[in-house]
Amino acid sequence: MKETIYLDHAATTPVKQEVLEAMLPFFTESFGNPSSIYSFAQDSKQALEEARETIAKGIGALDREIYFTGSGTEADNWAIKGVAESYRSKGNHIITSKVEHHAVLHACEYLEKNGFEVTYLDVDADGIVDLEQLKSSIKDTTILITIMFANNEIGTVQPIREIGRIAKERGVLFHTDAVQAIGHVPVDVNDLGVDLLSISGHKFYGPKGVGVLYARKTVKLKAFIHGGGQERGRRGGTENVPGIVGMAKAMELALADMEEESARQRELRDYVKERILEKVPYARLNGHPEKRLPNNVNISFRFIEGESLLIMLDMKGICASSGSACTSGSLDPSHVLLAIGLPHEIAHGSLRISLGESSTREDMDTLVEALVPIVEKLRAMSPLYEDFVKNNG
Amino acid sequence: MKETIYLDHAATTPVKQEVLEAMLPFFTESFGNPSSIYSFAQDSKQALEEARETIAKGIGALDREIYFTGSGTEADNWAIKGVAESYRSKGNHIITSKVEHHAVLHACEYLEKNGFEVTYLDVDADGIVDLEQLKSSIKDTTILITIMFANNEIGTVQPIREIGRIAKERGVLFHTDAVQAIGHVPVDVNDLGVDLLSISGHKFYGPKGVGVLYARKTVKLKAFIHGGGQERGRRGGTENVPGIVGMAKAMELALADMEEESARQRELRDYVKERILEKVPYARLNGHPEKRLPNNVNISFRFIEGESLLIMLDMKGICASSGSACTSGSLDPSHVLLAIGLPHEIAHGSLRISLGESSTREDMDTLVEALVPIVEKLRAMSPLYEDFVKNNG
Amino acid sequence: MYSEKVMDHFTNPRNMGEIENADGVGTVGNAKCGDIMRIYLKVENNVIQDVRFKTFGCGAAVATSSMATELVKGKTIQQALEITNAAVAEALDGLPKAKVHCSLLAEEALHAAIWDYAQKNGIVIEGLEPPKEDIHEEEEDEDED
Ligand SMILES: Cc1ncc(COP(=O)(O)O)c(C=O)c1O
Ligand SMILES: Cc1ncc(COP(=O)(O)O)c(C=O)c1O
Ligand code: FES
Ligand code: FES
Repeated sequence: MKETIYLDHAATTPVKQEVLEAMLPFFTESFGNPSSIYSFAQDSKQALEEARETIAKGIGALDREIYFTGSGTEADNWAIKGVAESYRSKGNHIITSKVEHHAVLHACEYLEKNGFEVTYLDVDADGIVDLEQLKSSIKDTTILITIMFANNEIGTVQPIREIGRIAKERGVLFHTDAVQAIGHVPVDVNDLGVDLLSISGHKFYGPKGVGVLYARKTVKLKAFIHGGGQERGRRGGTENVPGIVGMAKAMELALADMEEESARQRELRDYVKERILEKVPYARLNGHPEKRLPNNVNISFRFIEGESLLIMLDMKGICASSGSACTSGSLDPSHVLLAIGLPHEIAHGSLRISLGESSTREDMDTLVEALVPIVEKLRAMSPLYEDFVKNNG
Repeated sequence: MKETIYLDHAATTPVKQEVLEAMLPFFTESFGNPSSIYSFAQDSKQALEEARETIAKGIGALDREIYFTGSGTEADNWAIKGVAESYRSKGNHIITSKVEHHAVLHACEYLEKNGFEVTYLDVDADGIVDLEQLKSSIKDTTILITIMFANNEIGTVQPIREIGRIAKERGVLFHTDAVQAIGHVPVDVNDLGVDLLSISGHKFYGPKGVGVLYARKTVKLKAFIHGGGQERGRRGGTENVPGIVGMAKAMELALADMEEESARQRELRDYVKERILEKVPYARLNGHPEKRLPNNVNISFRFIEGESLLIMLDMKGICASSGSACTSGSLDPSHVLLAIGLPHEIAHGSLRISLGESSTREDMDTLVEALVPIVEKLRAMSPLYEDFVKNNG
Repeated sequence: MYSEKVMDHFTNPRNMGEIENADGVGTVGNAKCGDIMRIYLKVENNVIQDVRFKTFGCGAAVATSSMATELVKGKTIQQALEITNAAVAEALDGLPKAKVHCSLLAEEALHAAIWDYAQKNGIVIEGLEPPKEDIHEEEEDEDED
């Protein structure tokens, strides 16, 4: 079989061998329920608390500000619906942006159906939220600003510190979905002025099905999943000890060499972007040219459609994405690309590649080599390209 | 080190070797996001759908009635809050019992704070819900009956089929928390007339942090965790593929030899119960003598306190529980034991042992041998026992 | 996710291209996904002598375009009109549920091309409706959310 070139690390990452090894004992040997009082369960309890420490340290938080969840999506839902419920008496207004992940957008839409008012901030052509609009949107009833750290589709990194400052000045809580940022850019909740933050294990070589909600100790956080007394009574359910241990190990490893690895990926990113834009006409980079994740390239190719492009790349053994994986079943063009002002049919023809630790310069060359004839072939099939050539030829 | 005798399978179980082996490829090799369209992700997508089939078949459901969750607790929360939201226009009344798991009780209490009315049915001295009270509690505004399949503390199995019949006759949805039942007693949703049912992987030798909500296709099920299009748009979040695969494998294995294994455990259970009641005076079995889980023994020892008992057993290498693990941090006496009518101080002195596939007759003998002097020692320390002896001696 | 036949027609589309001075040209857009398809016809004596397509769309859209053109080539206009999107999908060994709407694009583009042919030649074809702006399909039976 031909080799697979995996360029979809924003969708998910493999679990690292070291991470898996850290997890293994907790499946079959030290499998005790951390809530049990006998000494056999001490191993799992201790592993759980060490994982909490590791993660707290990784984002500059206190141990008791870390709550384990079953996914990044759950963390987003909890942060938003939890704050909405706890601060309802203070106000019913929430501010977010048009380029959030569906976990945030759909949680906000749910709240809109339940008596909340949500402002969806515009972004500029690079995908950055409008800070002036943010400031002028805040009112007496505003209880939460939720703006993602880095965009999963176009990689744009938001001015989190500035947003944190504005939120603080105006006495509004600030949540950020940092699912795509962890392991790629430094994240320190105090430095950034973030009150709540979401993490997902499988985006940085940890396991799927486990996440974190950070909530500053001053935040009144109501339970979202009610049950036993786990997570200081705020999130019921027997803790996923192996998953949590794996996520903590993965974060530790990711942070240990983040600086070099990010620099390496950034170079590859810029290299492949340049090569593509050079070789393929009518292509444009989406997202901010510098303020972007070190591993994200998102390019629109006019006149062609994303799925066809992905299938053809797949036949060459290249895994890439067009929009986010979790909506690849969807037919709508990406809400992110529409928000940065791309017309419908151009938004349709976008390619996201997201690099990882295994990515090499060779992979980049292979991608470009494969891409050029594929785009040509698809354009030759395209009625839009035909019209364009006729009208401009 | 002395050998550990693990008699707390109701709290959690180890992952079986075969289960772990089924999971392993999905961590490091076939790690693709099931929502991705390239062929590399086909393995995970297929594994996910096969797991869904296995689980559907295991409880007599359709594939599309199976929704994967991050825990049994999430499944309970979703079922109850989801139905509450979807059927709010029909009514605001929910019926449950006093012996439910906290996942159900606290979800109900949450709803009570949000305009719902909840009836908590009494149970008899064996822990069985009062069906006459159930019938007379149903009113026009009743939208849901949620009664657990088998109790996690005292092992009592409820008359699920009868409840299903009553619910159907009265046009009310019926949810059952089957977390403790799966793998021990046959569960067929159609045969039993169940509309929603919760499952948790780690109670039958599957992994922690993964569960199932079954919802009959006729149930209007709103999303509880909003996000991407996973689980047919009803539960956002990248699927925990290894966890789901493991849970399905574990269910397959558990069902394959359920009959023999349950018979074996039932015999051990009755053996150890007889031995304890024979050797220790002032002890009583809690829960129904026959209508109980094959692996559950729950005994109250008058004049002694549960935690002390557990610690002393622990020193002999025996893992057992007193009340449910997830509330072992709590100081309140078990709500279940109070509901079956035990006075406060007797409820405090209860021991739950829950057998598993590794349990042997030898283990039972070791337990009894350890238990007798421990109870004696604790009674010798107890002012309650002193009073009793003085008053009756 | 696609059948082998779909993949075959996607990677080696039959009849892809244009026809100079075509007798009929139809272009339609899919309201559901924004994709676009164009079909060219060469008609002689009421028989489709040649047919070509261009498609801006997903794998299923390309494959159904290819298959639809295969199916109508050499057929009379009336025979061609009887070919439904379901027939095209079936000839491709089926489509994923979420992709059924894509096959409508082929059916509608073909009808639009035949309409154009009829208009140009002053022919009235029984039962043939003018092309719609947008294509809608019946909503899937998926229960709402
Ligand atoms: C009856 C019952 N319901 C629900 C749960 C919750 O399951 P989990 O801890 O997997 O969320 C448990 C076990 O803790 C249980 O015994
Ligand atoms: C920005 C962002 N937020 C949230 C999520 C959801 O994470 P998960 O799928 O682990 O629930 C993702 C990834 O899918 C993401 O990219
Ligand atoms: S004296 Fe310690 S719990 Fe009661
Ligand atoms: S998704 Fe548009 S034609 Fe298939």
